[in-house]
Amino acid sequence: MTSNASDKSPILRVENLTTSFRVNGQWRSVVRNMSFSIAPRETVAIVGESGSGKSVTSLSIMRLLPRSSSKIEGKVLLGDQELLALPEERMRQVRGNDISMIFQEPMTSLNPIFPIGKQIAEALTVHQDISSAAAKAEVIRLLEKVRIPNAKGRFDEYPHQFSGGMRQRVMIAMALASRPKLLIADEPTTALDVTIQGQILDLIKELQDEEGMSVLFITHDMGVVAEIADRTIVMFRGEQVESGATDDIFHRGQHPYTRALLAAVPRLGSMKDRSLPLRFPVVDVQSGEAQPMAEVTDTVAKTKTPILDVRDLTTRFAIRSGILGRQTGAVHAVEKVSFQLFEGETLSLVGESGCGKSTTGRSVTRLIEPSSGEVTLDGYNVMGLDRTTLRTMRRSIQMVFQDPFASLNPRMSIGSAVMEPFIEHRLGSKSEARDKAADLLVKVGLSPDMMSRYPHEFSGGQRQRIAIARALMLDPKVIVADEAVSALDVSIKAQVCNLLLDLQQSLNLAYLFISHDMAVVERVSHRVAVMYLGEIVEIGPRAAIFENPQHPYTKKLMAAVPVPDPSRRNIKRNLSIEEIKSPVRPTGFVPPVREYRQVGEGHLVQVA
Amino acid sequence: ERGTDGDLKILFWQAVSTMNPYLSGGTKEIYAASMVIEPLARYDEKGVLQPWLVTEIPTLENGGVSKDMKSITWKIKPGIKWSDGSAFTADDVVFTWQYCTAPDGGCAQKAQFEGISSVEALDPLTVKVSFSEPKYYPYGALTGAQQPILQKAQFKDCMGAKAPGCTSANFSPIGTGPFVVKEFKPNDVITFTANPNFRDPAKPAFATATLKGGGDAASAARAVLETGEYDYGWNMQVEPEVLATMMQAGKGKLETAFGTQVERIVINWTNPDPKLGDKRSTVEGGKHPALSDPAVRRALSLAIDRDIIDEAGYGEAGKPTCNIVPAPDAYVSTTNDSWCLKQDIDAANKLLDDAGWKKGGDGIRAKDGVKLSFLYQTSTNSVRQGTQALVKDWWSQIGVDAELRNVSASVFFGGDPASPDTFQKFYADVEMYTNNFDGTDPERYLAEWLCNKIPSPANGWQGQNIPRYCNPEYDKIVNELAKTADLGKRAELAKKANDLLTTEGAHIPLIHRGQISSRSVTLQGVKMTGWDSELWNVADWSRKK
Amino acid sequence: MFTYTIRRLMFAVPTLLVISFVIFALLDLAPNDPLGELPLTIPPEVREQIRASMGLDQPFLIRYLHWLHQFFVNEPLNIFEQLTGITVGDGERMRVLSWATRSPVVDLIVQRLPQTLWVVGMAYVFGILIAIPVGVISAYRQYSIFDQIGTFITMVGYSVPTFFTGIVLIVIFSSYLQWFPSIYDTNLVVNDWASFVQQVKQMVLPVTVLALYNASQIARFVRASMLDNLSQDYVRTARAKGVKEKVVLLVHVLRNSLIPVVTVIALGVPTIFSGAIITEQIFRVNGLGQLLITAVQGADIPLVQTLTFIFAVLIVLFNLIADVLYGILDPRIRYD
Amino acid sequence: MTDIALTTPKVATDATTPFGMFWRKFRRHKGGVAGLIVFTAILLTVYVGPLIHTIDPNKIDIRAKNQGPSLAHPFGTDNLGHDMLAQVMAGGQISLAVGITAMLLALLLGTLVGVLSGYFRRLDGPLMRLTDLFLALPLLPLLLVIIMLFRDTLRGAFGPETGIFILIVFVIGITSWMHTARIVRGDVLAVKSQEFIIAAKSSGMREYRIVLRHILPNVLSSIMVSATLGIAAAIITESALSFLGLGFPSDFPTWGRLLFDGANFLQITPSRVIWPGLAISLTVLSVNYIGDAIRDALDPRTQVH
Ligand SMILES: Nc1ncnc2c1ncn2[C@@H]1O[C@H](COP(=O)(O)OP(=O)(O)OP(=O)(O)O)[C@@H](O)[C@H]1O
Ligand SMILES: Nc1ncnc2c1ncn2[C@@H]1O[C@H](COP(=O)(O)OP(=O)(O)OP(=O)(O)O)[C@@H](O)[C@H]1O
Ligand SMILES: [Mg+2]
Ligand SMILES: [Mg+2]
Repeated sequence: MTSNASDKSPILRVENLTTSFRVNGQWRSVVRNMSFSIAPRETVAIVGESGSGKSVTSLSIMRLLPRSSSKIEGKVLLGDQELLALPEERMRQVRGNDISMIFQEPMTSLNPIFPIGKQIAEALTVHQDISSAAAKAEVIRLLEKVRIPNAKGRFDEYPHQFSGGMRQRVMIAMALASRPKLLIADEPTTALDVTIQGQILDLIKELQDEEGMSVLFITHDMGVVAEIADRTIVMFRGEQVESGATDDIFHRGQHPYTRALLAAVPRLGSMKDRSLPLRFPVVDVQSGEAQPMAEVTDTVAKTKTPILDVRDLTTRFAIRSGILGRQTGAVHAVEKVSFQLFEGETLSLVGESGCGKSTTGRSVTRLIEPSSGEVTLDGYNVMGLDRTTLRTMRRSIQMVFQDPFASLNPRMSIGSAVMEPFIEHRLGSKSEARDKAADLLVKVGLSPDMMSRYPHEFSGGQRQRIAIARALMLDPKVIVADEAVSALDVSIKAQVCNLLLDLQQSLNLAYLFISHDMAVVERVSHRVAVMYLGEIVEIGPRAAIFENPQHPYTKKLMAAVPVPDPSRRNIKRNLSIEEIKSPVRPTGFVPPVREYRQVGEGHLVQVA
Repeated sequence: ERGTDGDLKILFWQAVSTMNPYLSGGTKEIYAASMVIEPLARYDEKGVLQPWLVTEIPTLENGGVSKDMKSITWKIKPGIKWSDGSAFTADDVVFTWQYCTAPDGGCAQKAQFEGISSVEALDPLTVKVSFSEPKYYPYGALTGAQQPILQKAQFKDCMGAKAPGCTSANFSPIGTGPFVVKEFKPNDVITFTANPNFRDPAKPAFATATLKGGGDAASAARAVLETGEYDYGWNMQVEPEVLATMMQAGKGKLETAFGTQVERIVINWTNPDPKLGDKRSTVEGGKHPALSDPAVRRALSLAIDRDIIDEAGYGEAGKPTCNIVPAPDAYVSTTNDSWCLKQDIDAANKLLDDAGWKKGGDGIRAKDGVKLSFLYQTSTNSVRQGTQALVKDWWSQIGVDAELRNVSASVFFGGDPASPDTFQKFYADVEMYTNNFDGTDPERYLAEWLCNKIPSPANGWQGQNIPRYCNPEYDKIVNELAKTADLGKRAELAKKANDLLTTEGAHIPLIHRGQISSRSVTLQGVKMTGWDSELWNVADWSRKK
Repeated sequence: MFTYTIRRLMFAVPTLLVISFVIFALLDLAPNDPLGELPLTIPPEVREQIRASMGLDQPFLIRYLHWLHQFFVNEPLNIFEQLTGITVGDGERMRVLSWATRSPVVDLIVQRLPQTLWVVGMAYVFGILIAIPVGVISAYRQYSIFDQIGTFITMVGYSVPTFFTGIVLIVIFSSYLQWFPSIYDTNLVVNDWASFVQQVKQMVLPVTVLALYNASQIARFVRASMLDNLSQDYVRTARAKGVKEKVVLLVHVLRNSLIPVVTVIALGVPTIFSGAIITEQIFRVNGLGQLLITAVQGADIPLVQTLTFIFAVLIVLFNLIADVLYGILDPRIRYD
Repeated sequence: MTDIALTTPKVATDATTPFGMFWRKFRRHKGGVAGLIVFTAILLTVYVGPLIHTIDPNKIDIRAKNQGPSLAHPFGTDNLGHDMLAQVMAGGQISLAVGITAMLLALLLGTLVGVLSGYFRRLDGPLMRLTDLFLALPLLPLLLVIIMLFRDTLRGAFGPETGIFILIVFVIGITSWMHTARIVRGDVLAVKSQEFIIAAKSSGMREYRIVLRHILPNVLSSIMVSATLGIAAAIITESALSFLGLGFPSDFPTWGRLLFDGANFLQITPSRVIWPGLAISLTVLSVNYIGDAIRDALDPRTQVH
């Protein structure tokens, strides 16, 4: 594989890399014949669907796969060293020294019981003869570089005391500690919300400029790729199907899969002159042909009484301390939130991590007991229900959870999982339940014979659809979709969104759509509410919010969204890196009375 | 010569909890205390009373016992000193009596002082014990290992209710014996040193002694016989072949002595049927439906092979017997030996056939709907369970079924009126245990089978007539015994009473049990006795050179 | 954490009171009797008097309150007096007396503590010391020969009762080889090399028996916990940093794996104080276990009550310690 | 609606019954299969063996006491002349029955308490204190009281054998559930906070169904571990009971008691202790491996091929 940037001798050359795993006694290759190279200061992105072998490729380079059950063939040359032939001890010296790695899961990749300072320092001390004082100074310098505020003070803190974005930055600091020639970053931003993601991308770019290292960036987010990569490699089912300059790939992608991938990328601002939601284009991976998109019709029943009416909903979590466990404060997770949702309408709830989106969704169904407020759902006064009626009420409103894997019992076949609510509410016999479940599974694009399988046997997108099927089993009127698509890769995300839209068309469902992915929100919603520190700061029709944001926080949010356009690469966003504000208030705190200003038809903005 | 033989190591597998035998009547405590404190007179290995702290045994002949049998006068040997150097006087003897009979005291040996009206010191070396009624066997008090003399100076503030609080006195009493307590660890180990003021300057041969407690009999036997770690081990109640194997190591020998212990099966003459409720196993509840038949009782005895029980469980430490008074020789009867000592299954079967007990389809005999199926209980102990198994097997050969049950010893012998499992309550058809009498005189012991000693809810189940046996003729013999002074005559009456019990089948005597202890081959001077503390002559023990 | 601890400690008081009452009631109800071991030759009247002298003739509730007073007021005061030499009141107060030995129960316990701590405690320590490497290697080389044999031995160690292993060891090492004594000398004072050697010798057999048993259980826990942690992402991170394999295993994985194990170990500590009844009996260590079993068999209620109550205190305490330790070792856990 | 599920893992799941599935997975666990074979062999020996080796275990032949293994007595005889093979087989019947039922009872109690206190916050404090209480209770007096209170009633109702069996199972069960309760509680606390429990709640499930269908299956693996250790503990506890005079009557041999009684005869007739000892160990070991295999087989995440 030749590369137009390889006039200088490359840092890393991978030739015919094939990696196999032993599964049930047989070798199965998951990465086949990968060849590419990375030049100094170059950023190469590997994109591809989930499970296509991106992580395995990077782990093979590092030789970090389990030795007994994996086999790596081919050549990996670092300069002129053949890594695959190095003895283990020499390889150990390469790791963390010449090549460093940021792992896909920042949450679990740090050792929970060591202070982060110590963990970063370890990366220094294993490769250099350095005094611990010097190491500490260096670590603090690194922490400052990755913009951890008060680095000195946080040296001895533990990973759990950091937010997700900060942990990711700690990982980066650790990877950079030894000034590697090559940094492998495996989906460092997937699980983060847009503002934090933006900060991290900026940081990597900046450090690359300063330290002059090369980066191998693994992701499935085309927006990120466009923003950061010089060259892009597309992987599909274990094979490298296309590679080239990012620009070429984006505009002149050859392989059908590349095109399918790009077609599925939502672009912020692409909905400029539409008022209704829009389906994602569906591209056939074999041919690369996009199928025509069916337009959606207006389903919103504005004239009827709203199906869900929330007034002044407030949820606080008490913070107790002292000998008698007296309450000393509270997390004001949801504060005086009011909104209405009509049949057939999608209201999106957006906002940064921890602003109270999930809590709002759960408070509405009393999965979390709200502190005050009024909720009327399908005619029920939710706050006044007893246990039995509450159970019946919950038939009208169903949830799709943020993490579909976690929300499915790993020991229950998906058939029973889907059938369960139906049987529990005695809506029919077991065979009726089976028929209905089979029917719904077909509706969400799965086949009924999958019913005997278990959750782990499905891909992320399939699981999300199972969760949707389960939610539909009770013929609900409202579905709360809590980050239902955030963790999915683009093509699956598109599938699920299309499915939601189809269901809305046919069943006239109302969605409370919780997400931090602004591009998706733009496509699927009728109206949008922006939350900040437990309050709704701006609410209005989608077009109004996206095209005419009024509140400063809404504006900031819009600015942080990555744009899948390679030409806009290297433009810094200059986001402020301030800490996320805390919604914790002392006891006796009286929240200020908020005023809202009407900007346009149904468009309200909080005035401070 | 005193103190030249080093350390004497004694092992008791039941640990000693106190050194004051008046506060705990346990055998192990009495034995341990006998190394330190001594009685006026004690029994030798033949069961003969020997003067110990006195010059001679008082008798009618030497005038020590008064003609009317209402007093006995002891003359103390001059020159005896307590281990603290003070003189041993008649006052101490008087004090010992006062100590045990003080109100609220809970003295375990009180029964021995029964019938004593006063104990006086006539002079520092003469003590007179007076009885309220004529006492035809006047040697019970202040003799034998159970009633050693305590020092008045040490215990004078420990009378009555205060007795338990005097911990240091109870743990290291000052005595006249060959050893002095150096350190007492209750329920664990006692260390002794030789008494510097002991009356015989050449004794004891050992400078120190250690008495370790705890564990089980088999491992205690091992420590003496096989590993040779200890010099003397008390009570080796272990299967004979196990002992024989251990002896092959050549490190130790067994010592046996016979006292008055008899292992017996007691037969319930009353009905233990649970349906009777409160009347269960009481005279009011009525007679036992099957065991009230003398033929059945006799057949049960005939079916048993005592030799095999002996061989399997007792070995040297047991002899088959058909008596409930197995010793001393003068009291031993042979009347029942002819039919009872030898197993005779055929005779037993015939007896039952003749009495109308017919075998049913399951091989169990029955008559009028009453089955010969008995609940057979005993305390938990591997030898007893072995015996149970053997007996059950033999009984099955005569068409008698037995359901076995074993009860924890502390419950079985505990006498808690709330528990259904005590041997006194006897909520079973037959039960097995050992009993004996102190000293050599069986009078009080034979009185246990009197009609008025039957346990019942009225007396809190405390009566000692366990079989609920009641025979006016027997009562007459025993009453006569209490009024007889002549030793020959006494023996005659005791034998008669003994024979009656076995013949009538109040119980089935099985084994005359001896005590069996082990000693190192290097230890000499041990004279085992079944009548007193096994350590009675520990002053004479020495190490073989 | 501190307030949490204080709060738990405060709740412990009523809990322990209830426990003490239940224990007392249970002991009272139990059918065994303090006079059960006396010779049958002692007649019933005398037995009645002995019972009265123990206070057994008083009503149940009075006896319980009596014990409470003796244990919670008199004994602490007594300890206070002994430590400071100051006499409180007239200094005359009834301590908790054992019925069998007629001596203060607390003194008995103090006397027994050393040998129990030495033997049972040591066995616990050795058990842990054996269990951790065995567990670690079994997990690191899962399904290897070492793991299989380790599993086998630990299961056998768990399933063969100590009364059997004890006798086997005595027959081999005391009778046949004569290397170690079969009887523990509680009077031995270690003051020179020879006595130290002797102490070690007499501890070898009982400690081996118990350590084997303890190690069996703990090793299972270590192995399971190591297996959980070996597959965690942070292990890969450590390797990616270039950390040596030994350090990865012993610092990163082991430290994390030990968190649940440490709490299991802490929860097991009270059992040290309850002694090892069977092993103590076989080797005549005569520690707290032997004290308890003789007391139970002899129905020595004050002794059993006091011992079990102290044991209950330890259980409640170590339960708390385990929870607190968890919080300290695992920085993620916060109780407030 | 199109499905471009690219990553659907290929799994060999034909429409087999759940049990067939379970069995297929179980068979793949070598240790489990070995354990099952050994355990079945033990069961067969214990229950079918007496039909072949027909000597009555309580038959006494005092003249043939303390014999080594021979054709007539393959395991030798004891000091009363009982045939040891017959005794080991008869003892196995009781020990296995007691071990398994007592373990089940302890498991039931422990799981119940553990689940309740883990799942319902309000019950947690009281139930854990109850656990403390049971841990602190002196076992022996407790046993004495239970036996005093219930033995005669049970004997009257079920006859001497079944009565004592029920009593012993009850006694062992009630005194050994605490460990399981603690472990299960810890696991429930962890499982409870997972999202699928909230998901179940949000679909209007009743609490007890959530506990039964969602919590219990997910704490199964620690319950399995408790179960395997529980059998061993129960068999040994039973022997301690007989030793204290609280167990079966002495003419009911059990493995634990055979081992205990034989311990002193170690040097005379070693076969007397080897066999019961081996039987206990093998049972525990095989049950342990079977437990491992069941746990793996019940976990849908392990793969079949
Ligand atoms: N240790 C392993 N043993 C067996 N198979 C494995 C192992 N690790 C990964 N695989 C398989 O290899 C394939 C590629 O996995 P990989 O983690 O590289 O995917 P990815 O492209 O990084 O996907 P994602 O975007 O979801 O992270 C998958 O099918 C996965 O199931
Ligand atoms: N059970 C709880 N106890 C105490 N605080 C809670 C609890 N659940 C949530 N919170 C707090 O309430 C606030 C809102 O949380 P919520 O889960 O609603 O955020 P979110 O907007 O859904 O964020 P994300 O995008 O990360 O999911 C956060 O500060 C969180 O720490
Ligand atoms: Mg990956
Ligand atoms: Mg959320």
